Amino acid sequence: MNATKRKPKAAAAERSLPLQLLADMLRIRRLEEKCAELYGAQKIRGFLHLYIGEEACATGATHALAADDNVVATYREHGHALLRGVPMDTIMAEMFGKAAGCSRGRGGSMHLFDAARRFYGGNAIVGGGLPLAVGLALADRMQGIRRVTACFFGEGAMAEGAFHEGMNLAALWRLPVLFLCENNLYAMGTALMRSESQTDLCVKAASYKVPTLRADGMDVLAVNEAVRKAAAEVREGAGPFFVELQTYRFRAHSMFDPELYRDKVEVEAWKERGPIHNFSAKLKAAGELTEEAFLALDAEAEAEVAHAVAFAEAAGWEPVADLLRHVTSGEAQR
Amino acid sequence: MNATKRKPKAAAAERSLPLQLLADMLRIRRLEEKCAELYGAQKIRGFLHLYIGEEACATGATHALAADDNVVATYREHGHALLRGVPMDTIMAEMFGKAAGCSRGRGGSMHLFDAARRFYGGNAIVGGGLPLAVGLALADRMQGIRRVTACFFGEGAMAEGAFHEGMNLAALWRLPVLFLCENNLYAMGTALMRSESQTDLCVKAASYKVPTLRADGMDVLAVNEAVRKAAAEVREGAGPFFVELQTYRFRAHSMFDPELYRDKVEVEAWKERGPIHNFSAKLKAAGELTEEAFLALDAEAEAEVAHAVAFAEAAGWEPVADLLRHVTSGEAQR
Amino acid sequence: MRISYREAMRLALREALESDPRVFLMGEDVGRYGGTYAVSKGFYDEFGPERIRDTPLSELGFVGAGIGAALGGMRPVVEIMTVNFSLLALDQIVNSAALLHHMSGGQVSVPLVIRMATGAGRQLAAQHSHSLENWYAHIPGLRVLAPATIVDARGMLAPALADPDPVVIFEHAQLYNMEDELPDDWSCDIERAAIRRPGSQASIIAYGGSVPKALDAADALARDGIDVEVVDLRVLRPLDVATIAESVGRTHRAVVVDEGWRSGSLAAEVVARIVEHCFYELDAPPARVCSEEVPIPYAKHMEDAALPQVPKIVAAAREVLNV
Amino acid sequence: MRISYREAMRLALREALESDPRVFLMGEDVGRYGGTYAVSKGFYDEFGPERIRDTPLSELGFVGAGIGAALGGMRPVVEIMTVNFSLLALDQIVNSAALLHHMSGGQVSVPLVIRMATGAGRQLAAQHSHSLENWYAHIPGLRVLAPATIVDARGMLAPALADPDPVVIFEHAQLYNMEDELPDDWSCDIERAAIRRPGSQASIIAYGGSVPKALDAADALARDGIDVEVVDLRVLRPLDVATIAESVGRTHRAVVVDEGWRSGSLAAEVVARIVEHCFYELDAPPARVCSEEVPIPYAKHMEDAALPQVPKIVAAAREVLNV
Ligand SMILES: Cc1ncc(C[n+]2csc(CCOP(=O)(O)OP(=O)(O)O)c2C)c(N)n1
Ligand SMILES: Cc1ncc(C[n+]2csc(CCOP(=O)(O)OP(=O)(O)O)c2C)c(N)n1
Ligand SMILES: [Mg+2]
Ligand SMILES: [Mg+2]
Repeated sequence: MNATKRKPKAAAAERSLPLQLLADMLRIRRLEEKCAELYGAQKIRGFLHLYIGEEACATGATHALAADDNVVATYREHGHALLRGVPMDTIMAEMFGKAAGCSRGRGGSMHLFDAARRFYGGNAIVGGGLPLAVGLALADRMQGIRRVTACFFGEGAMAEGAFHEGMNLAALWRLPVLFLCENNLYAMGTALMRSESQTDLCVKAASYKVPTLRADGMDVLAVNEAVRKAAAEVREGAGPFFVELQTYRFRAHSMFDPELYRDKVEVEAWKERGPIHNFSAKLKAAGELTEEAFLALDAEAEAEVAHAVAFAEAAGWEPVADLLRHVTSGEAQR
Repeated sequence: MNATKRKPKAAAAERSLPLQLLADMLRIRRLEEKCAELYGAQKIRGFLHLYIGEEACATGATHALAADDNVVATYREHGHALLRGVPMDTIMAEMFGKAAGCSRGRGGSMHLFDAARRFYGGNAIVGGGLPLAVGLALADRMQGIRRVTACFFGEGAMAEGAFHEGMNLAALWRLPVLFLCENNLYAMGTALMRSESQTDLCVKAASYKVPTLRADGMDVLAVNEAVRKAAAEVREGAGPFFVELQTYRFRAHSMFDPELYRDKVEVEAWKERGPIHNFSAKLKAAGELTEEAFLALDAEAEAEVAHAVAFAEAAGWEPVADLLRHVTSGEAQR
Repeated sequence: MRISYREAMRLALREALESDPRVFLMGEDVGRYGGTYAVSKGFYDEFGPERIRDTPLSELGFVGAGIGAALGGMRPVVEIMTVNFSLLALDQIVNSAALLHHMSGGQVSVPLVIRMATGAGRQLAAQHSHSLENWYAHIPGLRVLAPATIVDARGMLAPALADPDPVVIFEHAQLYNMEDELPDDWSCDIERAAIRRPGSQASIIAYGGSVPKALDAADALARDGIDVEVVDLRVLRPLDVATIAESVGRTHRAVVVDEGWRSGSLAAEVVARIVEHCFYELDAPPARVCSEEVPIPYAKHMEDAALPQVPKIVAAAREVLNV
Repeated sequence: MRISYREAMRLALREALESDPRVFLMGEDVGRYGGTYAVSKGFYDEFGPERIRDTPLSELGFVGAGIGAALGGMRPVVEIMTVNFSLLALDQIVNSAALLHHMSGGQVSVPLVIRMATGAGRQLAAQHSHSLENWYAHIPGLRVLAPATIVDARGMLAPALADPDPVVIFEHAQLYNMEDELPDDWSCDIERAAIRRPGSQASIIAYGGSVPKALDAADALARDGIDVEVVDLRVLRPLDVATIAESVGRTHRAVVVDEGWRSGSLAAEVVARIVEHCFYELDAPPARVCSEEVPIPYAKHMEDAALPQVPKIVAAAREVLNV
């Protein structure tokens, strides 16, 4: 069975941007709902951080980037990887730990990579991606390549020294880094107000003389518009840009989280703002989407997920004899 | 020969604050001029970071602190240690590496300590003192002790993650930390503009919601006034405070620095603002100081230095047999 | 009473918090979240936000703050979620906690306890599966402990807090759910290694998460009539060489098990000490069973292959015994 | 031509900068200041601010940026002023540089060279005198080099830059002023250890700043008619066990010299490898000459006493030779 996305790609061509945004949010949602199910079935192990509720961020943002821009993400990166073009089949295979996985089964959920698509991975160290993004942008600048490096991170990462050092370097050297902060209000169980003395994240970023924008991370069009503006400036060579996407995680932090730190009322209130539900309702109200069309998109996403699961199930394991490979490139080339 | 300051202490009692400030700046200056000389004579080894030109900062600041406040300093801390009451004799003995040194000869110039006087040292890791200051302040708060922890650091330290994390913790927890940034415009050979995207250091500090003040670090009275204001607020429980002291290092960064990174004109211009020369001139103009009185203070400082050198020369070496002591307290208590 | 390693840790922490007002727990999500491994679950409500202090994601900052608080008269227990994140705090741990006493000529002390989860085995992949105990065991000024039993989990914290100098406690994440009887006397010596199973033909020396594996290997060998001793290092710094030498001096053969990567491992230090102290009593070269020299892979079969496992320990023992 | 170790480094760096536009040097004060140890003095004017890039005091940030730049197609040479400050960058070095290739299943590589000064001996006291080579030598994914001669200083950088994976080069601060003849062929193999002085009665194995001390000790022993071999590890990871085993297999006796603290030292790993490979050829237990287990004191007589010195090496050799 070979790893390719079928219908979606074809269909995508004719689709209007709003419909494609909706379709992509659905693809992420259905993929992750299945992941949660497969985690219960112990097909997927280790840590699994779901993005459910936050889909508008990755969707709106990635649709504002060029095909060969660099992307650096976190351990909550299934959606980002998928929308940057990593086939759902190989993402699922990776979570199964199969050799056909996008990281050969070595990385798992937190370490999805795709060098050809300049997707520099999942990173399981909070804040670890920021200095890498600065370096990728530096490399582009030194090689005269006009490219944006988009760096996703959570608001919790802003308390790390890596954020401070990375922001300052990018601003000081005026590098083309697009900092995309997914502010879902919590870092595991720690609320933003217990993590930052200054909870206005744009004010924090501006203190490095970096221009900022804030967008409703539950509204895919708002995200897309803000990131387009920011990416355009970065591409123009104006230096780095910081965009805060205000969003919320509907599920637990990871599959081990008892969620003692936030009350159901708050969660329910945010769920009212569900990015998929509200956006499709809006499109329907505007007559741009029929229930049938919605169900078709959903069915398409479900089909893609089903194919991915079948692909992952059918895929083989990396032979144990290869254990010591891929430690260094030299060995990998053997 | 025993380690005590003679005349100065006695004299100090009667002296007006301005005269004591002048006397203390002179003590630091004469001490360090002698250190430079002794470094040439190889009596003092390792790294030696002179504070010459910056004396108004430590002098104005320490005179604004209470006797039992905590002080955390850097590797450029001879003046801070001296003015917090560490006897010049034991400071000099420390630089000689003698057992009678304030750190038993184990620390040297960069690691002057005095636990009894709550002087938590010289620290040779740039930015390393900030988290320690946060913890000292936290301990006081938890023990209900109304005390200020003053933390000195250079502007170069503000690029370190330790600054970011330390400032945020102090501000978030509203701890009694007085951050005193000695901005001498260079971190070794790196000018502030090449180190920070935002060169207004008060703006950087304010981004943590910490109140700030800026003072002319070449004017001992200005420093004293600013630090008094700030210390008072911190003592009141208003949380941390940040004071920028704008100053300049007249000598090389350390004894190894060829000074290729700044031109003599700039250095000369700053020397025109010499804190000791200008302040004594001002006092004379105001009729508060006669040339005789100045020479007396200077002679007193020279005498203290001479005594310190004699003390250090006469002091003994720690026996090599004790090498493995003072690694852990348990062993030290043996 | 039969309790889990996690519960034993909880009892030790609660006792410390109740018996000494200077003690407080600080770290990421130790409070409202209940602790990543639920070790401090419920403590936030019991002891309040000042003594069960949630920190921002600032490992260097809050570890340094713990050091400062210790200097200031408190007895902090700083929890670094896992050893993997301690890399961000190493400057403070080494250049401040371990060195301040010495650099001050013995004037100041840092009575700080740093707890962190360590080890692999749960398919958390390369960045979340480190075993860097030997990095810490290399540093003068630190005491490094690795509780591997319910008794040590219950008993090590009190003497660690009584130590006037910094103590680092490594809790292997695979042990939290391990259960055992807690005897009435769970007092614990943080100077000495412990013989977990006496034996005569060879000494299997392990620590932390490898101790249960070493014991299982000993059982397997016993079923084949091979009688081996299992030594639990417990104290990774300073090493209790006397106990190691005494054991190997009796058995004349040694296998050292270490979840760290082989090169530069603590197992190498143990082998070196054995050679330095009982070279002439050795009937065979000591063997090492360590992690393979590869970042820990995510896939279960690959992770299992990368780590020390019972069959590898059994094979190594048979090799040194030449049976 | 007779040149200094510093000059050899300068030649290697200049050659790299001139021959490959992807190469650039980045670090604290490498530019306008001229480099802490004057290794890049003058390069700023020669190659400009983009390729001789001064960084703010942000070790974690600029080392991570070097890793990112390597991912992005450049060949960065990142200078960390000294190993002491590398503690602030270890998360990026270990969790990014060393692991990215593996975690991506072999897709991305990090062709980065990190240079740093290491070691004690100049009375810089505890925070400025670390020798943490074994910490780095413990990490899969890194190649760790320690040039101890003029030839290695001149020849190691090119193959290090040609390596598709991260390479860490430790330059002992005491070696910069060492002078020697630079032969016409200074090409250098970064896979193998080197025998610096052939000998028959014992093998003295050292690296970095300890190599000149080992050679002096060999001279002193020679004056007493004792003929020892001196092996320079050169490559601290992966260790060239073949050369070590071949030498010790011939001499039957070994002394390992390491400026790191004894416990958990690289010397322990070398001893363990010797035991694993030539146990039955050994006529005496290998000896270690390491730093005493104390933070390095400032006072000269105490610092000297804390570090490996020629007389200690001579004594250890006599001990293993039992003469
Ligand atoms: C340096 C580091 N510290 C702690 C952790 C454990 N951890 C994993 S995710 C997380 C919360 C991060 O929150 P945030 O940055 O807001 O991202 P979010 O999970 O909300 O998307 C923590 C503390 C880690 N992975 N890395
Ligand atoms: C973490 C760290 N990085 C680098 C150094 C080397 N170093 C010592 S002092 C110094 C400059 C610091 O400048 P600043 O903070 O402005 O203080 P100043 O020397 O100007 O008083 C540097 C880079 C160090 N000691 N610690
Ligand atoms: Mg968050
Ligand atoms: Mg400065």
